[in-house]
Amino acid sequence: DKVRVAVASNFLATAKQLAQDFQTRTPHQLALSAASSGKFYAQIRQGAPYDLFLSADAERPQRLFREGVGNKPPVTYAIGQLVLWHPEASQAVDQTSLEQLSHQRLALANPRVAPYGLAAQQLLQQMGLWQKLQAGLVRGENVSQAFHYVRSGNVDMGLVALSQVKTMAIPEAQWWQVPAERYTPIEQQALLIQDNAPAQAVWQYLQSPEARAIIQHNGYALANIGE
Amino acid sequence: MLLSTYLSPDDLAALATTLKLAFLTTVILLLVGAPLAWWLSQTRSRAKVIVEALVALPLILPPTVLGFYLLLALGAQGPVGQMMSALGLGPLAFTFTGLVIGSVFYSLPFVVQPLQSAFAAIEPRSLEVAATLGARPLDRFFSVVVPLARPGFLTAIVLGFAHTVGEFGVVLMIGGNIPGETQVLSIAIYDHVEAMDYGRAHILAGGLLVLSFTLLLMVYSVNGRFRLRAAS
Amino acid sequence: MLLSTYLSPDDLAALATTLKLAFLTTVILLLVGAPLAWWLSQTRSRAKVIVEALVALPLILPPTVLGFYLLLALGAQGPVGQMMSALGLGPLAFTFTGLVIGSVFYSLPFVVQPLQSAFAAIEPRSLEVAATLGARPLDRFFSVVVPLARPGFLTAIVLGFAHTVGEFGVVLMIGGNIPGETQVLSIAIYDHVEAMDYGRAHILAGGLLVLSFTLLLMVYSVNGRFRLRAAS
Amino acid sequence: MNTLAIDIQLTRGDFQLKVNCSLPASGITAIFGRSGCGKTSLLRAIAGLESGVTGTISFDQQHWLQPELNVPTHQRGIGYVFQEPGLFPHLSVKQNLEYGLKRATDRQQVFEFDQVVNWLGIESWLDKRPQSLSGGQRQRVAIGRALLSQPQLLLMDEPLSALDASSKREILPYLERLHSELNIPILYVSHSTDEVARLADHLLLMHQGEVVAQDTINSMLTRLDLPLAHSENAEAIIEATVSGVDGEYGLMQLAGSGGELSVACQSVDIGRQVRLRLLARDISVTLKRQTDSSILNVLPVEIDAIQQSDSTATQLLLRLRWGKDIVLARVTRKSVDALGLSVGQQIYAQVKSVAVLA
Amino acid sequence: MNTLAIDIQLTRGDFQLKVNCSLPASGITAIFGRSGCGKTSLLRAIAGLESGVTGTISFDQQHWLQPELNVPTHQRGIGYVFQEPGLFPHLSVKQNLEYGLKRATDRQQVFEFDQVVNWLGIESWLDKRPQSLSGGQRQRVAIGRALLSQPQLLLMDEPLSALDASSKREILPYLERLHSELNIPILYVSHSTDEVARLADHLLLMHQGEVVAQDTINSMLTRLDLPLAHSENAEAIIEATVSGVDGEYGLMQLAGSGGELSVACQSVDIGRQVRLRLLARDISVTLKRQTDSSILNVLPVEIDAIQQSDSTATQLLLRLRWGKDIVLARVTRKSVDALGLSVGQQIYAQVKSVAVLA
Ligand SMILES: Nc1ncnc2c1ncn2[C@@H]1O[C@H](COP(=O)(O)OP(=O)(O)OP(=O)(O)O)[C@@H](O)[C@H]1O
Ligand SMILES: Nc1ncnc2c1ncn2[C@@H]1O[C@H](COP(=O)(O)OP(=O)(O)OP(=O)(O)O)[C@@H](O)[C@H]1O
Ligand code: MOO
Ligand SMILES: [Mg+2]
Ligand SMILES: [Mg+2]
Repeated sequence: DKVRVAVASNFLATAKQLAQDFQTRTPHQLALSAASSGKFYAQIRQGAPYDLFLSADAERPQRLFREGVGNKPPVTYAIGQLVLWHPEASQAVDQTSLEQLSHQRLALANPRVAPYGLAAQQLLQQMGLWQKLQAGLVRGENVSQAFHYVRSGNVDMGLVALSQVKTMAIPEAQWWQVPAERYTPIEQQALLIQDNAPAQAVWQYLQSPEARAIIQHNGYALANIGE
Repeated sequence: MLLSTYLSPDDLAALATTLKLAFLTTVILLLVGAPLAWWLSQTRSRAKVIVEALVALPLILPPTVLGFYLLLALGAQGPVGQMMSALGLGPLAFTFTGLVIGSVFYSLPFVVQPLQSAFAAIEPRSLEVAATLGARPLDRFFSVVVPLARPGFLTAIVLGFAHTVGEFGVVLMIGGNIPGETQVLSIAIYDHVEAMDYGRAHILAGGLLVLSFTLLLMVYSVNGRFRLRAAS
Repeated sequence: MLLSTYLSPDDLAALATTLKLAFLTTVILLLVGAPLAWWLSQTRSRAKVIVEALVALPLILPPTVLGFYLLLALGAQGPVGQMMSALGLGPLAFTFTGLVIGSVFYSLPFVVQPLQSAFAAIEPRSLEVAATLGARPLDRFFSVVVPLARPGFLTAIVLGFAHTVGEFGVVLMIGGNIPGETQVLSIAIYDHVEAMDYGRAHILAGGLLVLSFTLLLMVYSVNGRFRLRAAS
Repeated sequence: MNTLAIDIQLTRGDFQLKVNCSLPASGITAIFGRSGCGKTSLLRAIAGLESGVTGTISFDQQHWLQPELNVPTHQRGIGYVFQEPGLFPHLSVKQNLEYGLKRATDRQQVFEFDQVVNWLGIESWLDKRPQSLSGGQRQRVAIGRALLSQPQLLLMDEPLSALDASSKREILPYLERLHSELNIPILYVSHSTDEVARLADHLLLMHQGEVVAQDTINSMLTRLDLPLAHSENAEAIIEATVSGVDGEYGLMQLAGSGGELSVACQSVDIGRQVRLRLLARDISVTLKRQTDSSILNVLPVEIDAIQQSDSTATQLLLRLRWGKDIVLARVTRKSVDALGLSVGQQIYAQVKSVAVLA
Repeated sequence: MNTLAIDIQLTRGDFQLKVNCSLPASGITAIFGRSGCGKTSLLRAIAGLESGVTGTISFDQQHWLQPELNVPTHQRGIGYVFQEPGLFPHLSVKQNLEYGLKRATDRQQVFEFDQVVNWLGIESWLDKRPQSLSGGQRQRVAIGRALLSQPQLLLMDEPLSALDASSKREILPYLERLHSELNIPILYVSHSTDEVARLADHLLLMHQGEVVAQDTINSMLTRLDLPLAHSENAEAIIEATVSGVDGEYGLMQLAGSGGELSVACQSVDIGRQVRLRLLARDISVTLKRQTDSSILNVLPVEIDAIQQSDSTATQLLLRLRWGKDIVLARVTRKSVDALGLSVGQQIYAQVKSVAVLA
């Protein structure tokens, strides 16, 4: 059977790998729909026919669950990791790269709508750079846009996702993984919307060691199971 | 087949969905748009400007915003959605039918405006002559107005079709990006970009570009030849 | 002021940016589009269909895709980016100027097409008469073509302006959402939707709707009155 | 009651059309009047092409306009030839001609395609586009197209004004045949007294939106109180019968109510009715019958009226009675005095030329 | 060398225009010919409105068309009155009139606004839109507009064909004045022999895209080998001088090269040159001078030529020499035989009416 999965855009590349692996193990097919988590929230409230929602954050699945969608509480399937990427770096990239920023521009995801953006904001605020850098901040609608901005050479540095630099095999010299304690963890939660057997199978698979290995390999941290 | 070496099954499905959507939307737009444009071109009613402004509204509203409100209207909780379920029918959002409805709204001005201009340019004398020759109103429309407005129709068809192929925001919102069902080419390309699968994005975008350009070239050639013949 | 009770400073800034962008884009589009449309309406050159198809291309390409490729073009490695830095100028992406350039590309067909139709509908006799009365080509254009094509110009202005106000994908990609500089209304509304702040989204969208509708109503009234006068 | 009864009002800007008249629904009725007097407006109202017409129009027992009824143009069964041809640019000449024909399948087929195409001499353009014809050629096609729609009433608004003299002369006989052979009623707007004289049975004179007078063509032409008799082309129309033929000189004898006339031979059907046009300026008068002149036709006439005028007029009109017919002669006031002409006097009218119209 | 020299070729579909002629760059030259013979094409080529014209055109020392040169229309300094008025719908009548005027500031102002408006009687429509005028009214505005652009050469393509007879009569005198008083050269396409006779000094006859003949108007009209003399309106134009006035009867005496004529008085300027038009059908001949007739003008003439014809013709043309002038008379063949007319014979021409043209 076909399971329709709503996947937050930033997780799409990983979700494709998961789907491939899953389909070799079960007779079920996965249909992956990608969009921003905010859009999925609006759509699921309007009865969108998804069986499973892999959000980029915790807030939206939680809110949907509170509003009566699904009958299992959401679980964290991955934890996003923030990195600072500076492709043209002449020295090792770390937090001083941010401190030395003056007129160069810095790309990040829009904190209002994207969890990675919020994490980036928290980092900058904590470093006391938030006000100072305002004029040079370029906000992507989501973290993948922030990534494109840097990659296309329109912006010098970006606060992007570890999963992205891993997927694109960016040399380690160009980026610095921001320590996890510098921002609120980017918990990405999944919500089971339809409690049918194929969806259950996906739900189970998502928490299986095989799946967790793939997720981790793609640059995400993992929560402890059963949390 | 050549296409399948470059395109994944999902991409192929998206291409098929896109063409089907654009074709159906264009047909419906012509059926709805031609009478509307004719009325607009002929009426002296005061309601005319209001209708004109309403028709043009989708132009000015960002597609995602339009899509959001269409979603609210067509979705399970929305007025249309409630009506549909009262009638024992499923909601329109997230179905191909819903996409067609959204696209028709979105591309309406692109069909109505060129048709209206073409209709307005037709000499009233031609219609008077047709009436004196015994042609009833509908007959006059098909035997005089349509042929004389042919360049306008071609423009309307290209714009309607093209704009539906290129539409993104509305489809994403009310379609839900479901592969094989409501995932269209524009979204598939965007997804590849989002997933940083640039290679496939380039192939799809390049293909769309070449296809679109060829299509446009064909239509404009026909249109141009027609116009030249009419002028000589 | 009334607006500020409902709109946050960021929303107000977005409104101002949007209007400025739409105005500038429309002005540039008229300057570029009118000569282009005139050439297209008069030429018998074979290049015509190619130019027509190129002009129509932005219609058919999904705006986000167009935006993505514009981003690549404007970037440090892109052709435009390289040119700009060769000229000693800063990059265009994420600047207001960049937005204007993107919008001009994106809305070009909306200005060229109605103008071209309007120009094509002008009786060659009118221009011949003007020539025999001593009017040089440019004089003929301004004293005969422009007034006779007035409805076409108004349509072009509305479409160009409206489409720029409603544009989303291109701006999203190359704008960078910088408040006061490149954050426009359509994106502000979208962000409210994404952030599940539906209340503010409704206010902004409602405001845009009323504003747009009023604008369209005004333009069509003027246009309608003109047409009625011409017909009487 | 076989008439076209009209009682209508129409306002167009500051122009007011107010027509109340009853026209014979047979033969050709010419509508005559100055530019801007409302001829076109009247025709359009009859055709149902003007909105805002109030009043009544009925044709041959059919009500076209009534307080609660307004039969649309396409159901009135009219043909209309406009001042400009108005051919469909997207159709070939042939398709233009067939346009009305195809839509008239429920009507009696009076006009056949080949016949009309022949009449108007348009065979060789059938496959052309109207745009490649000259103005005159287009109007011929437009006339054919209107005929082929099998109208029960034909409205023509200066249909020949775009044709050159020789094309006109080619077409006029066919219009005459329309009228004599086919008995289709025609309302014919024209500025040309020549066309009117040749074609019209009846004449309606308009001035500033109103009907000034209407009557048979000859009564209208010879009334000294109407402007027609005072035009450059003042003329009389009389009926005569072919009474003999002079084969040697190509002449035929015509018997009028007051005697015989010789004119160029056009018919050898003795007894055939013909229509003659005598221009006032072609007639001179003499007191005695003169010989030794190249003028063949000298008619014994009685002076019926002499135009009253002030003493500055150079020329005067004489209304002359020839048998039961009336002819006009334009002579100088000097001659009237010199010859001592007075009403009731028997004199001779020398007719320099007589046109046989049909 | 004050001429308009034309040597051009133009192909339009299967029609070929091939004109090589030199026209006087003064006075009015009428262009005459059947529908479709290329009159409009010729005018458009002269105006520079046709692309694809090859050859040379020069006017009054200005080269307009040469192998390497093609002066654009707006620099040729021409005025053009088209068959249809072509008024600008977005401008009022006044603004239409001013359109050319404003753009002719560098030319000599020959035509003044008020004068032209007066001439054409269009004062009361100045604030109207052209759409609210009738066809005839529009054409009058178009003529005014062309004049106000101060052209050095005026091209007119059947400018009066949309006007009714009385409007035509109103405007013709102004066109005559254009020519007599202002000396602006005019090329005038017309189907009307009446207009041609009144206006033209020179006549160009076209047939199937080529020039058949051209000459002064009277030579052209009275050449028995050209079709003009054989038209319905065959006529002669002669020049005469006012030699006396008969106040009582409103007549004036005119001295022609062969004697005197009486016509309706139009001028008391003794010695003034006038132009007379004598229609062939208005002239009859007698062997002896007749009295007792209302015909005032009897001219002693000598028969210059009698039209040769087969024995079926009813009417023949006589070419008559009156002094140094030529007039035409149309008489029946019967009369020619009855009166025994032959070339060289001295006879009398009775002229029923003479039109004074200017
Ligand atoms: N569209 C219009 N709107 C307002 N007034 C008009 C319109 N068309 C014509 N008129 C006016 O109506 C009057 C009658 O016009 P109409 O065309 O019937 O005259 P006509 O007798 O046919 O003239 P013509 O001999 O020049 O064709 C004119 O005085 C004109 O000013
Ligand atoms: N646009 C055109 N394309 C091709 N052929 C044309 C075009 N216009 C006219 N012709 C042809 O050129 C020839 C000359 O046309 P033109 O208009 O010069 O004639 P004209 O003497 O002015 O006729 P009319 O007296 O009817 O106005 C005609 O035989 C016509 O068939
Ligand atoms: O997953 Mo996001 O919405 O791109 O930060
Ligand atoms: Mg009229
Ligand atoms: Mg012509």
